[in-house]
Amino acid sequence: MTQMNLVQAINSGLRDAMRQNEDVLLMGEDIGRLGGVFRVTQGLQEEFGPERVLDTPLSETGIIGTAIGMALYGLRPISEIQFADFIYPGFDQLVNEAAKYRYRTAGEFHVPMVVRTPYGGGIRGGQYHSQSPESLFIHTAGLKVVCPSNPYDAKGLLIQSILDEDPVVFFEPKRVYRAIKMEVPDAPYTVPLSEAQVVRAGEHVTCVAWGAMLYEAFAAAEEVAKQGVDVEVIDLRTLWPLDIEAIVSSVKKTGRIVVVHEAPRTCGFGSELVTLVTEQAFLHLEAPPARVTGFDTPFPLTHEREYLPLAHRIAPVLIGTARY
Amino acid sequence: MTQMNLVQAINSGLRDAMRQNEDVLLMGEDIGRLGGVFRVTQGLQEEFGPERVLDTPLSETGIIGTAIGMALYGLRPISEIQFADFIYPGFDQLVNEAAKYRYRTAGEFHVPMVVRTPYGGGIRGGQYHSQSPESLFIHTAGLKVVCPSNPYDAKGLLIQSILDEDPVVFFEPKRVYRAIKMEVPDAPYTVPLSEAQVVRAGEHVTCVAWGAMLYEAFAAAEEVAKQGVDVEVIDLRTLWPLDIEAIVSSVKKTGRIVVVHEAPRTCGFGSELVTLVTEQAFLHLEAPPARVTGFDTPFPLTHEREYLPLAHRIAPVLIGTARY
Amino acid sequence: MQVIRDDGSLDPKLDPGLSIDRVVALYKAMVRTRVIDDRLQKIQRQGRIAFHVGSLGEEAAIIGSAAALRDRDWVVPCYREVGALLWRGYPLQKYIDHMYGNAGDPLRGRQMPDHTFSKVHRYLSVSAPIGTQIPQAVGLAMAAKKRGQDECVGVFFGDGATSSNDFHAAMNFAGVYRAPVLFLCRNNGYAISLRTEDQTAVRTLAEKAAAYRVPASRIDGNDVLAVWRAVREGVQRASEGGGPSFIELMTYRLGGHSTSDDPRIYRKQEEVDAWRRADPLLRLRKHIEQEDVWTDDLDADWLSVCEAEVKACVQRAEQKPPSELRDLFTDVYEAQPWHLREQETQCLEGPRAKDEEDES
Amino acid sequence: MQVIRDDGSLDPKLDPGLSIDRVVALYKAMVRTRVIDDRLQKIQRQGRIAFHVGSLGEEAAIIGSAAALRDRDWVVPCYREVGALLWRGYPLQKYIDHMYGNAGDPLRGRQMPDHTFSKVHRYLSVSAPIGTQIPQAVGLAMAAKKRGQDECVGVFFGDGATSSNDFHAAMNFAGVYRAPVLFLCRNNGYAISLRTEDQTAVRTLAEKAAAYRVPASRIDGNDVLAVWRAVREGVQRASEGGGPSFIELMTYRLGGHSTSDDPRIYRKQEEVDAWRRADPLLRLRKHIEQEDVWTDDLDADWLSVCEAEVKACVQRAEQKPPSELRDLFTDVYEAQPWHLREQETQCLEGPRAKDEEDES
Ligand SMILES: Cc1ncc(C[n+]2csc(CCOP(=O)(O)OP(=O)(O)O)c2C)c(N)n1
Ligand SMILES: Cc1ncc(C[n+]2csc(CCOP(=O)(O)OP(=O)(O)O)c2C)c(N)n1
Ligand SMILES: [Mg+2]
Ligand SMILES: [Mg+2]
Repeated sequence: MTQMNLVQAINSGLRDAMRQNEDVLLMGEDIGRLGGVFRVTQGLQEEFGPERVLDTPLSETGIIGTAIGMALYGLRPISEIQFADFIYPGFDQLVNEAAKYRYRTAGEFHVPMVVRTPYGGGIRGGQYHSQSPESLFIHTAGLKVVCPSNPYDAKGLLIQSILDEDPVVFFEPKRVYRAIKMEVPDAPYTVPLSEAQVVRAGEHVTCVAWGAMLYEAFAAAEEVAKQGVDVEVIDLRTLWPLDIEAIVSSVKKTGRIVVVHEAPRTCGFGSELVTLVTEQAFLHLEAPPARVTGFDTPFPLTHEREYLPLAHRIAPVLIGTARY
Repeated sequence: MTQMNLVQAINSGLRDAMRQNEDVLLMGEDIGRLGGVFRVTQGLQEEFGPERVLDTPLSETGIIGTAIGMALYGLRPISEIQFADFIYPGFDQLVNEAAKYRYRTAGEFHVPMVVRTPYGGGIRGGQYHSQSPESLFIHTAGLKVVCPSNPYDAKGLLIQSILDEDPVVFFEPKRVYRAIKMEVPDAPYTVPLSEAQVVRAGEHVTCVAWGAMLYEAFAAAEEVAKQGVDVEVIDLRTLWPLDIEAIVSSVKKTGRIVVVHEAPRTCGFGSELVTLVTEQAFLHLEAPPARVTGFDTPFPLTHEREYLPLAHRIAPVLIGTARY
Repeated sequence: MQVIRDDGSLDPKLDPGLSIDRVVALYKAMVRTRVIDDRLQKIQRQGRIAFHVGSLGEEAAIIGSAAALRDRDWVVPCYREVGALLWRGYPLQKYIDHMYGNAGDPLRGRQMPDHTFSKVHRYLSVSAPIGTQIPQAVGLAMAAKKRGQDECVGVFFGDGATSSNDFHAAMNFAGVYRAPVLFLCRNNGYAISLRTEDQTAVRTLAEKAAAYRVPASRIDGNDVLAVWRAVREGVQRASEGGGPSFIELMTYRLGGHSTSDDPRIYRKQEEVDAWRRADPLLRLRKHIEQEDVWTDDLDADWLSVCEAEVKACVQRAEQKPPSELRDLFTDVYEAQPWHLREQETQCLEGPRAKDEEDES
Repeated sequence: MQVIRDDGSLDPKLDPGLSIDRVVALYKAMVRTRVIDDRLQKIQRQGRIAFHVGSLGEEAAIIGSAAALRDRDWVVPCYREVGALLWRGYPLQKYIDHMYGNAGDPLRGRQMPDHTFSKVHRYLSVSAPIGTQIPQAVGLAMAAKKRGQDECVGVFFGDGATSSNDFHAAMNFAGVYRAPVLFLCRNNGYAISLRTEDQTAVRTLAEKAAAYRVPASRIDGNDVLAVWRAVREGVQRASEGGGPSFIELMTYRLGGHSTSDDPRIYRKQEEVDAWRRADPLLRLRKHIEQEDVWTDDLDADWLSVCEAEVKACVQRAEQKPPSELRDLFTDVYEAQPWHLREQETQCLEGPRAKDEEDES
């Protein structure tokens, strides 16, 4: 066990996976000599050489497209997209190719690859270094979408994603990269996909969050506890396929749900979660499901702390929902 | 007035807009000499010449990226993407550039352009000639998303979209292209954006649809009418920004809503509509809002008529919702 | 580059030295491909299959390339190269079943006709979005190289695909990583209706390769031996660690883009007629006739063998039931998640759609 | 191509014949750009602004290009070209206000620092995604041509951007439509940490232009007169209907990629030192000193003028309040739709966030 932050835990997960399996390789912009713009891959090119840690040309189409070919061959490529905001030049390869290859070949071929990418706001990154495009990938059948909130889960989910036989988009909350530390095993281990975690048990309202916003949901829950509102906070960890059980059973208990995410509200993942709960637990609902999300604007700079669904915006909604 | 099908009505709208304004020009693959693979632009290159009807190289990045430049200059470019399934190579230009240009320049520049594209299933097109990716664009702040269901609306909405100062993604239901005819004015006219239309008044359930599925919703409504279920069918026409009034006021009346769309269920526009209704009319809801949608798989071929939310799948949900 | 001269003899300086049996085998494969094409086009016209995209006139480019690749090499197709897959021994019945999307279709009715693949034949999957296969092919080649395997990858694409994002990324990566890949560019003169000269300002597509430091050649793609020779050279280069090659195969799409297309709208009959005279089958036939290993009788026999084979396959295909409805819901992921299980149940237990004729 | 020789004299065969006043103006603009850069870098280190991306060492490439374009021509920036915008007369205060995202920021605090634009100066908007501006520039040029205006477009981008999808599409469209556009490729040796020689296998980026039949040149980008000459030639060609040009400006990024970068991790100090000796400011200063129009005193004076100007702007910027909260909700569309009105109300009437120091 070592105290690690999120960056170190992911680094450790990559290192373990590469030591365990020769077929695992990394590719991306600036990940080798520089060790990544967030230093997540620091030291890996030194240890595994430039054949397994590829500093690629500036092309997300190439980074994802060639990784698909490698995965089809039998390797386990891990692509890094420097910021989620820059994933769109590789979008076609991801949603039309990686996502559909198994289906269209009836399982004869498949694409075991991971696309890692830092997402979200809170680092003063403005429009193009803050986006949270997860719902686009959740909408795409054939992709798995993972988003850890803490170092322990990050390492375990990453190793599990690399072992997974399907393409996984792995969102890393860059706001959390160096913000928290916790005990993380040095040896490899896995955290299963599609299992959410109750990080705070509560009776009055279910609050679902992931990634960096988990901390905000938690902080808001602690805050409203002082006013007698007892919130159950669920960290999704894997966004899709969803751990529907965890959410529905919590809502059946509380009768209320608040979903928190950074992405713009409209057609964000929150709308799917609200709809699923409405479909599956309608008669248990005692208040309208609520969303606390980014606004329907491009991501701003100066006022990002008002744009983001931070605790100050979550708490009143928790109370409003609890007291509805 | 002339009897026109959807193809003819769009062709007529393009022609009128080009006659009225020298700045309107078309660009896309095979739209000139061939007149488009669906013949929507037939005769336009003859009338307006290759400088205003550009047969472009095979690059959606180029088709959308250069159109943005033209729009910034002051022209009114209309890009055709041959099938919505092929829009992804131009996705970055559309969601990171066209959508955000006004915001990031505080209105100093803006991008009045239209991206026309045939979408949806029903023509035996399989995975890559059937997709309905509207929710990706609805999620993107800064884009408007339009989807007519009939020739009259198609021409009027298209002309209005061309006049609009914001980028519009204009989805054309290819299954309807030649399926129906109606009287369409030969002269230019507009149909306002963001105004839904009640195409069938009803008391028991609200059914929201658009594009090709409108006909299925309507057929299902007629069918269940025989069993005493009176459905109000709403044709959205503009998907975003939404005519929220029309939906909420209908649901306040009926207490029930069923949303129909071809796109896969998860994170489809249906989830947003359900969530909005739940948020805004919770106490009026007498049954869980329901969705009848494409399944969460890539679009299939052989069984596309089971994949699509056709009348046979809508009718039981209407009844189930009405009788809940 | 031309190996088979107009009079049917071979240019001795360029003759790649294939045995005459092998040359005849090439001819037979080309004829077989064309017979299959013809048949599929006919049954599509009759509404018995939904769609077909053929290789009429491009058989030499496709079969010649396939033959010059070694068994252990990979083929990454565009969509006109089923001839290459059949050359590798893929069962015709399976292909025809696929064209019908029936229960024997290895794709389980999930894609349009002509979207073939076969892992045992080292042949990746056809995909409709133009260009996407090209970086995948480069990745495959990089993977083989990383594993230290002497395997290379031949990737097909059209003239239109050279404008795609994927072409640019793929060529650049291949150049940088010296991937053992052969870029097989079928320049058939058109991307649907767009002429190659309107696709790009450059005069030859081979010139594009220089932008990535990929060695290039431009050859007569209707001359199967010229194709063989150029591709084999590329294989050799790749095998010796020399990295990628780009080969522009100059040919012509004698038919429509697909059965959905009407090429008369955008090109003149005279142009087509001129290219008909350069038909790669005629060219090769002249050569093997001159070598006294082929005759009119042999030709007629082979034609009827091929026709009978296709006919039998079509008959069998038409007797098979459609692919199963529950195949809709598998293979999205390795294991089926709850939401697809739910959707499968809903669908299977729900009502069935009316027949199509009630519609549009 | 080199116009200013090492001894400070001009090669008479290449001298573009600018008046000496004009040359001094170029020098002064380059110095001013550098002073601004230095200052911003310092205040970023002090945490007073969030970020800065500078042009240290690339001033000749940027100012030389800007000066060679005519007023009616358009500039489409990458992100290091604020010098070009200031050359066109953009108020420094406005730029500094933008760097602070304050109430005077024309972007209303909506983008990171250094994302400038100005319609009156015919200067499009800086955007972070690499390459996206290049097809936009081509579209702009196509539009000007369609309107029959004698305007051309100079679009800046880096060596790394040549690998982007957008570069490929843009070059191809420019070639096909003979758009009056100048591709101004600042080859500064690095894309963040990736050396140009690892970005592509080709030895010079200028070679890439041939793939699109775009005429190309490769010049010493630290020689402002060489830059001026090459760009003006491109303007002339475009203006005469000759279409696009590609100009590779060989230069070097003397600083980090941005204030977030630490270049010592991936490059040697010796390399940087060698390029420091090729500093474009030193080069030009030598020339104007030799021409007897510049002296140490003049230099010191000009430096302090620039420093005072920046300092005053910074002071004023720091006194302005932040951009307004409700600016979050405007300019998404021309008119504000109901959902943004609703969100604006929620936000404005809701509680405010805690200060950042309580966090991470
Ligand atoms: C990304 C994308 N855009 C558009 C299309 C529609 N389309 C299908 S084939 C084709 C032309 C391809 O031409 P070429 O690459 O020359 O291949 P050929 O058909 O001539 O063999 C087009 C535009 C597509 N399939 N994918
Ligand atoms: C599509 C995209 N991918 C990645 C990035 C991250 N990124 C920002 S600048 C940069 C390098 C750009 O290098 P170059 O084009 O040479 O320009 P320079 O900074 O050297 O002027 C990268 C990779 C980005 N902004 N956009
Ligand atoms: Mg072609
Ligand atoms: Mg650079």
